Amino acid sequence: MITLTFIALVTLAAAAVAMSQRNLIHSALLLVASWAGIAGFYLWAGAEFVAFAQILVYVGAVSMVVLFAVLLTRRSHAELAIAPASVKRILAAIVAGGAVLGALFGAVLSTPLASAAAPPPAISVKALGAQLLGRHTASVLLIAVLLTVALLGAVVIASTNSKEDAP
Amino acid sequence: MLGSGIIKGLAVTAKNFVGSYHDPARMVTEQYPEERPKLPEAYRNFPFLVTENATDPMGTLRCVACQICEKECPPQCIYIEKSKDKKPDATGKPQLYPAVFAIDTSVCMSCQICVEVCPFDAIKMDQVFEVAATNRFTGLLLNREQLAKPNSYFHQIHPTDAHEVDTRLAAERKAAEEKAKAAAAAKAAAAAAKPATPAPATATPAAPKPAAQPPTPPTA
Amino acid sequence: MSLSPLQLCLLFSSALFCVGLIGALARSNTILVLLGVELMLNAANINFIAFWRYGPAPSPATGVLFVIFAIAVAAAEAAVGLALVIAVYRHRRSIQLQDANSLKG
Amino acid sequence: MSAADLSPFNSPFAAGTAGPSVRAVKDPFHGDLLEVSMGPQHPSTHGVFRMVVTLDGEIIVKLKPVFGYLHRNHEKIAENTSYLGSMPYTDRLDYLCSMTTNWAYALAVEKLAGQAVPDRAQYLRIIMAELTRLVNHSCLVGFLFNDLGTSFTPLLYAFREREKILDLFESLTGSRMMCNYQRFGGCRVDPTPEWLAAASRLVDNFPRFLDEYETMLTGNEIMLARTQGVGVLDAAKAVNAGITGPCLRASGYNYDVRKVDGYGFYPRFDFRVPLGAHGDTYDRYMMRVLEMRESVKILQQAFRDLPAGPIMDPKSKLRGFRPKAGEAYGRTESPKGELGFFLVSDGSPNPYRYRVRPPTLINLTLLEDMCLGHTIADSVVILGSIDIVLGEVDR
Amino acid sequence: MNSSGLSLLSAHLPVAAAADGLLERLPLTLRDTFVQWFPAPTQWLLHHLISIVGILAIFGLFFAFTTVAERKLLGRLQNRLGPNRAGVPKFSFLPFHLKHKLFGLTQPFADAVKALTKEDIVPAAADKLLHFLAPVLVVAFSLLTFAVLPFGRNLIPVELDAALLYFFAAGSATELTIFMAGWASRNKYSLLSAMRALAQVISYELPLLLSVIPVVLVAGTLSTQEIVVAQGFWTFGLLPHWFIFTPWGAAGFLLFLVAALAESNRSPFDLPEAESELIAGHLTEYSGFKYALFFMAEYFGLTALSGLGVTLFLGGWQAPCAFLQFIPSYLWFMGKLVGMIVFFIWVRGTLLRLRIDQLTRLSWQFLVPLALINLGNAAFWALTGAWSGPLQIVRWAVSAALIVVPFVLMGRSLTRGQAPRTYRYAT
Repeated sequence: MITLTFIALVTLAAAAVAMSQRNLIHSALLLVASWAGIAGFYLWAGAEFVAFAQILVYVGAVSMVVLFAVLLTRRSHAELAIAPASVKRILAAIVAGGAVLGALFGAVLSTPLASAAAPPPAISVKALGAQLLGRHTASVLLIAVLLTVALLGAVVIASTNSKEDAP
Repeated sequence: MLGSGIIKGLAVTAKNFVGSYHDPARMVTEQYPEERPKLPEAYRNFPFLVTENATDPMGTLRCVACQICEKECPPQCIYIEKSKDKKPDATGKPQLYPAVFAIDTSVCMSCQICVEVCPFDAIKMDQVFEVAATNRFTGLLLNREQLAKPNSYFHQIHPTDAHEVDTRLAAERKAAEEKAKAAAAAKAAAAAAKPATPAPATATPAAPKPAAQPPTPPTA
Repeated sequence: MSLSPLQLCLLFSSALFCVGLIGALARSNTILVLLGVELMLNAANINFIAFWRYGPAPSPATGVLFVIFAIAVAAAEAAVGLALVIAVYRHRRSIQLQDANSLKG
Repeated sequence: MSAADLSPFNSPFAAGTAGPSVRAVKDPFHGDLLEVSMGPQHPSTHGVFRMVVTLDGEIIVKLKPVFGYLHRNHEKIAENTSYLGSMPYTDRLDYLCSMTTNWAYALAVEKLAGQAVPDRAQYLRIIMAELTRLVNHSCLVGFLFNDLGTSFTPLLYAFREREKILDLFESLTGSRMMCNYQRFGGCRVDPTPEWLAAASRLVDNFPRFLDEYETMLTGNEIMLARTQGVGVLDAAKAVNAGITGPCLRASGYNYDVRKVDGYGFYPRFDFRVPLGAHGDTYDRYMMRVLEMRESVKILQQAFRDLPAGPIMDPKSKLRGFRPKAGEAYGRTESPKGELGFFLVSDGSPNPYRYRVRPPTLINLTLLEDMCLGHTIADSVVILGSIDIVLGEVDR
Repeated sequence: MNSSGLSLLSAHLPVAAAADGLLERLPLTLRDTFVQWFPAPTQWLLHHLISIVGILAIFGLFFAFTTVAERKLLGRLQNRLGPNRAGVPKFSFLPFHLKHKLFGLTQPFADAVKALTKEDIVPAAADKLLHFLAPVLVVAFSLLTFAVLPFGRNLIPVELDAALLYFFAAGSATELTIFMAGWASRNKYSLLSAMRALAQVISYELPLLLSVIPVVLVAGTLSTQEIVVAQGFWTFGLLPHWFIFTPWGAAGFLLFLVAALAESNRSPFDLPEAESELIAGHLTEYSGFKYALFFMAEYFGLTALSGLGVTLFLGGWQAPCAFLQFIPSYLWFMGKLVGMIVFFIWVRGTLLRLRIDQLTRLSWQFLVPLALINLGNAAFWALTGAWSGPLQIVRWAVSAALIVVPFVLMGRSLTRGQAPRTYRYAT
């Protein structure tokens, strides 16, 4: 319980600071910390495989892509510190977010959610693999297609068209 | 096939790795402070002044302060002041000597031109290369006391060259003595026979030093 | 008031969701908006794991499998989203959301 | 002509850019260019040389060579020094090949003073010049691979062989690099038979080193990928810019002062001039390797035919050297290109005008043309393949 | 909560098999006797602390001597002597005379003292926090990977079900720190290096993973210890059944080597710190101990990847012949590890650096397709496990052809238009 609270607080703090940072690189790196915190949560919950997958995908890959995007879309160091959005917008966002937060907290706290205090469901990687390629083969194939399409799409979208781009 | 060039390269480095343990043609490193490099005779570093006598270095400098080296030195690192008096040189002729002779070795570029232009074989190239000093101005500015080194040292570092120089100087000295003797004899003869023809130039003049040629080719 | 671990997990996930939401709404930088959306997705994943861990599980692997698929989709989303950001930047020389206001290239 | 036409560079990077061209750094549309000042303190600029490189990603869109950091006023000093006094200064122009620089200067002065050079001295000069070519080219191929990113291995192999030649120079002239060997009308010292035997042995063994070196690197796939098609220089451009030496011959233009002028006794020797076809970095590298092999041939002939006799013109003198008024241009094929000395004499002990035509400075002028459209990593390699020595560029 | 949170750490404490020899069990026996002295509730913690201290001590020293070995080996490859001066200082008060130069083996300690006493310079414009965090994190992340390497039959710090996934997850973070270092330095060279590091890791994470998957496929597990156990057979007691001695394994090992070189930023893929182009890349603005930390992390990463290569393809701690099993398994592991490191040094002493576009092209156009083909090859191998007799020869031939033919064809297309040339001469 204490571990969970600690992980939750670190993750939330990292995410909140990341969202309020003016420096994009700092935001991205703090989000990496936050993702790592979520991985810590998975580890705490006993979902080893998911935790490592989370680190591998988010810390190893998504963060790289984000940083790449940040570096590719900046013009100078000065521009990394982006202009703050309008106060009105921020206030509106906070009101909306607060409302959602309140609703969710109310819902969670008012529902009697008795947790089954059983030990975490034991699931070996082998069993997971068997499930993935047994019951969920179709989903795996779909995900594979999705990833391939996403990869190709990303390449096509981001690649420069030299005719259009010519000054 | 892709990779064959890389494998060949790896083989060559492996060969060199093995060769470095047994092949002196591959492992050429000298462990400097312990193993002293064997300097070739021709090796030159900074100039020094030759003295005839080790016990009286300042009295027997070959240099006659003619200032040719000072004039010819490309970076102009030599500074000479002539003496007021004269001292007999090796051949016994009274000559000027350098009251001040200084070489700024921080400027000197070891080109050996001073040695080549010196008509008196008075300046030669040294082989001491460990000349670090803690003061860049005074530490590297050598005066005549520091520059003077005996002829025996010259023999030690450039034996062929020194031998040649000594032979030539001995010949000059002998010629000068003979000339003096002949002159004395002529004087005596002249005194004996008053109406006499002028003494013929019997003594051969000192062999002109081939200016463009260095004293000797050093042996490898 | 005593909270069960499951409730705590859910509170954590809803808080994270709201942080992501506020970020996505408040910031005008496209990359940050995308990152906010990523955070919201992650918050959802936390719920899956929380229910897998503490809920009555019909199959011991369901929650984990959900998260694995979600992570895969999120990775694809991030890649395409950031590619779009770069493409927009190429045209508009800006990554502010307000600047990308027309559908024409 | 854009660099894209020149290069068969098929990288996705190059394909992505809209054809390399010089762009302003503050271009409002292409605002995200990065200007990097490479040098004067940089491990790969071969001295105090500076390249102001403008990068689009890693692609060079603009390159400005900046030199002069090593300017020592050589020409003006020479005009205030006696003819002989400039000789040791010429050692320090191209400090890797003092023998050929000496020779070029001696050639100009001999032309000015109308001095003849004895046969033996002519042969010795050729021996020294070709040994210097071996020194310089082995140095170059070593440094080129360092620029290509090896961990010093080829460089140290090359230095190992170079050191053997420098030992020979030291035992003959007293100094490894600042030889100060040539004199007007001959050479300074006569090598002993032992020296000649040692040199001949070294030269006979040199092709073994070259073979090993080529086995190690010439077929290396990474080396081929890094150098072929990189930094292409076409012959017309090279001729127009006055490029000489191996850089020009790599572009396929047959111009070698040893053949064209036939100075010294070069016409008596049987050697060939290798010619490239593509003008890229690989060709420039191979020109050096092949020239080393030809140099070995020249040296073997020279050791075989070396005549006995004096090494100095007896009429020449060291002190009080005053050539009659006039002007002369002496040029040699230095390992880096055509090295010329132009002298004007007014009959005084100092030259009235003294001018050096440094090959590397002129070869450097086309650096930007060669580098445009390539990556920053290539610029270093292209610079390395031009073979510059800053002592000569900046004088 | 504690027990469940640490379950994955404490659940799989390796237990020494009784059949092992004394030497084999020695490290564990030592640890257990030491732990016995402490009260029972703290024992699990001590267990792990000892593992951690052991890894830090052994691989710290290993790193130190790898640096000096690298310099000496490179020296010999280059016909030099390498560092041979640093020795023991001569203390006059000692009754005996220590030999002065221990072949330069104390060089790393001299280097450490130098690094510690050097001034720590932080550029004025730098992002101070990230500039400081980068070297710290890079060492931390590179050390994490050691947790799942099976160093011996009973020596594995943490036995995880998804050990391989953990290894790559922990390893993938190091490039992030290189980016942090490069970006925080506010130096253009560092920034270029950071971009290169990102491009490199994005390109090479994939072939590295793909080259490992065939092993997982054939061994049927993600656990490193089980993969090693799967290789523990010998034909006639002489020929080990390591995965490298199968066609797909050999190909996978080669792919792994290339990708590992790229992942650990070693020559010929040392682009982020390309000395001749980017001064020192992301390290340009680092000095003193921070620089040493990067250096350390680079070698830790190299060692960990070598260890993984040994584990996956070279039989881990298994002896090469059955009768050599009396030698403790951890010595075999260390021996193979040293062999891998020496190979990496040899490669560094020979090869030159790729360009960034060639680097990515090599990965996407060559390594990734080959690794995919090799995955199919491994699948074929796994499916035909029952073949015997003459079919066994067919199996080998098909498997070899499956990988050699694409290698040759794709290699040819990769190097198209690039070949040594012949030249004409003018006389």
